[in-house]
Amino acid sequence: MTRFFYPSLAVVAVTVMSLLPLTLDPQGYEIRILCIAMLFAALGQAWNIVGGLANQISLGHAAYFGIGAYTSTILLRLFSLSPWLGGILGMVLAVLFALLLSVPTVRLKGHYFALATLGAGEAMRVIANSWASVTGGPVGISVPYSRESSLWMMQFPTVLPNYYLFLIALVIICLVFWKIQTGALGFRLRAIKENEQAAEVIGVDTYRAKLIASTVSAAITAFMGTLYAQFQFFFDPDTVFGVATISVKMALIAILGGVGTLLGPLLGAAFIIPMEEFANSYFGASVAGLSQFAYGVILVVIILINPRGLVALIGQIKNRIFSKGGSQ
Amino acid sequence: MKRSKLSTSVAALTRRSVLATGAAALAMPALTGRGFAQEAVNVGVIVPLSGANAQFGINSRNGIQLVADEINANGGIKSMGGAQINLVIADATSNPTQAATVAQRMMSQDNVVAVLGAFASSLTLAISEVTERRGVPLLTMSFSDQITDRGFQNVFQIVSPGSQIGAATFDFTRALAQEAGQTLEKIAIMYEDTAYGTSQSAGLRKAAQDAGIEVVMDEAYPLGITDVSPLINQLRRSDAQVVFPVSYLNDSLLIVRSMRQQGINIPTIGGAAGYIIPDFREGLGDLADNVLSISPAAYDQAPDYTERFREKFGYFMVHEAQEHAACMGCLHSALEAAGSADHAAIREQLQNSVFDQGWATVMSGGKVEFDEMGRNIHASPLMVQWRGGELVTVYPKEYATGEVVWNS
Amino acid sequence: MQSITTFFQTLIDGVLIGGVYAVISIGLSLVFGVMHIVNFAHAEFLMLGMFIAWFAWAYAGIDPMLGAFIALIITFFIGMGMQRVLIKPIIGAPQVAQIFLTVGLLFAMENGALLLFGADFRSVSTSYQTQALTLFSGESGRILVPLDKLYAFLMALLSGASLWFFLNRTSWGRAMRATSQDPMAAKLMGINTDKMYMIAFGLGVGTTAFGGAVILPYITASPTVGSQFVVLMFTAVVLGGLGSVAGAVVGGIMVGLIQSFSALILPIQLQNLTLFVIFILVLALKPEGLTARRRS
Amino acid sequence: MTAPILQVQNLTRRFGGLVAVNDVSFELDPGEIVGLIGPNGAGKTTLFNVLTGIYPPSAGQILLRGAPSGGLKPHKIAARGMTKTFQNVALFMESSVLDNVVTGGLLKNTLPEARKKARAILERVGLASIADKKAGDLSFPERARVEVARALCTEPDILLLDEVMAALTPAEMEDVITLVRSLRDEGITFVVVEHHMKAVMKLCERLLVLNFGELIADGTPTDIAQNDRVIEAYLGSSFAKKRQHQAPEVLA
Repeated sequence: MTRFFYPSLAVVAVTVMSLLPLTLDPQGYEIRILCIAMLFAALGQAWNIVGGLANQISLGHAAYFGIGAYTSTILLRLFSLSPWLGGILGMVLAVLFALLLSVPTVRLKGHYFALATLGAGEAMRVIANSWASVTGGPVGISVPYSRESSLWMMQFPTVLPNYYLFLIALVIICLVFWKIQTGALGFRLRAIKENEQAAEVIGVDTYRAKLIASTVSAAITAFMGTLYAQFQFFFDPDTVFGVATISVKMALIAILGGVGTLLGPLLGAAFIIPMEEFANSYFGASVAGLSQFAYGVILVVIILINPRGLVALIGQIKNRIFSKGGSQ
Repeated sequence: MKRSKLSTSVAALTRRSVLATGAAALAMPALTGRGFAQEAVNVGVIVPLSGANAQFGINSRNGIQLVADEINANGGIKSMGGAQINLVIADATSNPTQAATVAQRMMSQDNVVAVLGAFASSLTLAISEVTERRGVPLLTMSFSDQITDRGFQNVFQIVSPGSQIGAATFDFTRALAQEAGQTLEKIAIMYEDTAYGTSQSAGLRKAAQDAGIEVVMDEAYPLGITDVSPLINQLRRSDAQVVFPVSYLNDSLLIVRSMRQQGINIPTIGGAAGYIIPDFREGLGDLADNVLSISPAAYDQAPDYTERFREKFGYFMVHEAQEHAACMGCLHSALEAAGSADHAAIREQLQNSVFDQGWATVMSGGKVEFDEMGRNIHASPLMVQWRGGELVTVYPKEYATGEVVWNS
Repeated sequence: MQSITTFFQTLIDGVLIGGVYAVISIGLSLVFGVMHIVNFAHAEFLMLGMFIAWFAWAYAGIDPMLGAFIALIITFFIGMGMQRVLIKPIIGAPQVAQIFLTVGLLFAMENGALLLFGADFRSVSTSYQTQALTLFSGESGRILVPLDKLYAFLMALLSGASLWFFLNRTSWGRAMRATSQDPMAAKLMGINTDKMYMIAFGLGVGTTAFGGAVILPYITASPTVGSQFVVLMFTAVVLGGLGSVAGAVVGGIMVGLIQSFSALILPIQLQNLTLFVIFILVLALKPEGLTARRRS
Repeated sequence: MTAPILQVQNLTRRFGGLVAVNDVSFELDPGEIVGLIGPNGAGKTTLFNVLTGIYPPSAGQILLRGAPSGGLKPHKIAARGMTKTFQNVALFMESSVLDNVVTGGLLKNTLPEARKKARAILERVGLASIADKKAGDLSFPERARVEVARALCTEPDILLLDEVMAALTPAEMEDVITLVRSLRDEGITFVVVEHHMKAVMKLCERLLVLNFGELIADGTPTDIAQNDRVIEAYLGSSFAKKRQHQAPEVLA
């Protein structure tokens, strides 16, 4: 039964998510929230490949996200290139950046890795800000508004097609994560996470495993950047290369949910994005700063209750109920 | 010194208590808003209430609130049977994604007739992508050229675009110098590398180049710079005749103080933002006197209106409050004329009317009129100068309320 | 291209601002050294220090240079409490939990300040703010020492020296160093390591708040002011070696010098890019910091 | 005679001013079981770490089946057939016993093959019953056996065992000795570091003795037991311990 339980659960979840928007206003608020939640679930899952499986705590993933968003948008503006092609090019550039960044960072661990990647993400933001002739600089960049609907140009009159793009992307990314997690690479990455030296000695090419993981993660993140650009239509360096808006948030979603698990980023995004919205709509206007304050406090509290995140927390609660039931 | 300290705290206290009472007042309509929907007209206000721009967001909200309260006290919107204005206010944060989401929420859940906001250009641009697609009018005082460059039909920009403000900064300065008998040959520009800084300095630079004047220093610096010594050292070596710093408050204080420390006394012409808020004067005291700045609007142009703001909030009506108030004024007239909450009808009125009544008159020329691009054709930047805690308009001549003090 | 005066002016500016970076970075390094926790919220205590000093100035007329001591004392106790409630449970927890607890703390503190103090920018006015000593004046230009920066620098030196004295010349300081090197052994020797952690955290955030207070004459206080310094602090600490107090001082002054000298050759806009590149390279090539001697 | 499987020539490893392994030379023939003994801090673990590539040698050469392997990364050396167990046990504590062993098997197999192989090895070393337990929940002797199983799963030609018998009962030690012997019969060469002298004497056909990083003796257990330098080294060992308590393996 357990063998079929999770796959059938996944099928049910995907079916529900596919049918859900049909009941919603295709230009409305709820569908936008769902899109953003799926975007960040996908980003959290991408982060999870390196941060979760290999415990390489990256705080610079915004670099890849921004590269994806800027590459497709710049090419679209200059040459009317389809964002699909631009997105693929963005993935290539992100992979190249990941390889470049790995030269100084692949041997770093823990806090040092986190700080170095943080610096790299910020460096990309400064470059995007300063290189105004290409990126438009701090003023930001707009995806030209086309009133015609076209899948090839990723332009739609409503948010509904964007919703399905995000859903498909999320499903694919979850499958990729699951494949990696349960495959040979997953074993290698977990070995690196738990004891890098021992992993090397028993034949794990740790450098290669980390490189594969980070390039896959970079490519996925970059493509999500393209999807974001075609959904949001306007962005600036501070947004797509932002530490708080992207790098920390995607890590946070994976961590709050449960780092290194398939369900973690999904739970994390399903919790954080609506919570942010709730805080913004109920406290945002009345008391300045309250929503962001609450956000920080909740984060601290969850980590204090269980540093392994919501998945573990739910497991804990389940165990408690279960063991109580058993003793009676 | 004592007095200024005291006034600081008083101003701070009033602003904070206003925040608190505002909160209580707002909580009510927010909770009961849908119940009123039949009679009340929901107007979306999206401004940054947290993050680095929170102060400006709060000022903006105060300006809009003042106008809305006045409209409601005078019987609401007459053509709609005295419908009350219900402001739906939300925090744009400092994140464009969030700002766009907020706009979406207001349109879906609160059925707003129009949106006002969002101070920062990046936020406004993000919001406009959402409002345009749903045909909801957006009135803004953000001045990035990009806002009205994209051919959007539902965006109305009440101030001159950044490039024009930048150009005017230079042109007005040159005219003032000429009047004082000085010929400008060398100027210095320093600006923060943000949307605001770069777009405004671009206009300034172009105007200077068109006039054949040498820009002897042209330096962008990162937002949140902690030490401006490198900038000021460079300025000292550049022998510029005037300096144009385009920055927010902290940098503006740093720049002016460091200049005085180093004995640089050339005319300083700020680029609005940090240079025309009460905190500038509070931070610098007498040093603020005679500092010039460009401003997209000035409260001394319409004291009948702007003094009401000072009465209510305890400080002069800062430009973002004034321009947002004017946006609300235009919207009010458009609603009266349209007589319905229909977005297209309101848009038609905004596009085709001349607004010369009520709060719309606080803008230069006493009226507002939008062209096809959504730009206010009557908007003219103004040159203001600090004079004992107040801002005085000194140029162009037709708007001037005082004589310029020019220390070359 | 300019004369020798430009060089000396740049040197003086770099050292003066670097001294301040040093004092605000010391605390971060101390906390890492003793508890092995990177506190991303650390710059928020700089903000707190600035607000405390501002209130002392606005309501009691106390000069920020003296207000700095009030800031130090208040934040010391806040830090001790925070350590007890928030940091202690995550010592030894997975690094992801440590990092994101302090990130959450950063959000909470920055916005908590907005709730408490409002969004206004607060600055002080003092007599020395606009004065400068002229060290040299001649054909080739002038060399100036701005008084506000000089005072801040001297206060930074004072606090750095006091901390050094505390760590090296007092029994508590020695106990703290023992705790940082080997908490188990320290415990066996009868040192109350929990207390040491609390004091270290209190002192760490206290010195940073002190540093925030002394720069109030030339930096405006606002809830988001901490974010201006995060990068500088981390770069200073990494250059000097994470966990090394003396290293943080050297690192801080280096950051100041890099900032001022890079402005001579590169656009000031790229100031931070220079820092980031150096930061990453130091982490990659010499993660123990540039000042570290080989431990034996 | 077959060619030596491992040749160590004038191998030296320094840490700063400290010489942990000093000019060590020896050879291993295929199928040997060699004991590496010496007082605490003599450099045994450091020698293992240099051989498996954890530290590059400061000087000297290592030839693995005739090809130089000094300075290669550990995983490359593992791929060429030499690996080790860790003295202070370096398992993947959050993973199951089976997954620990499977990870080793991935060196030369696909995942399904590695799984099959890992199960077979667990069966052989007597751990099949705890295959699904988390490594972190095991007792110390169990962990040491998982270490051996994980290393075996990499299909090594040379296996360096670092104190796998510590804390074992005599009966358990007997099991390990039997296991090592039967593996040797399948062609694996062993180098064993062990403090329990009786076990070493029983298991090994040849001993290498390290003292202060230098190889002071190389011979049969009987020869070694009568070697003057060895006796001296061991008698002075309590003294030596104090002088050398900063040996590199402690540092590392």
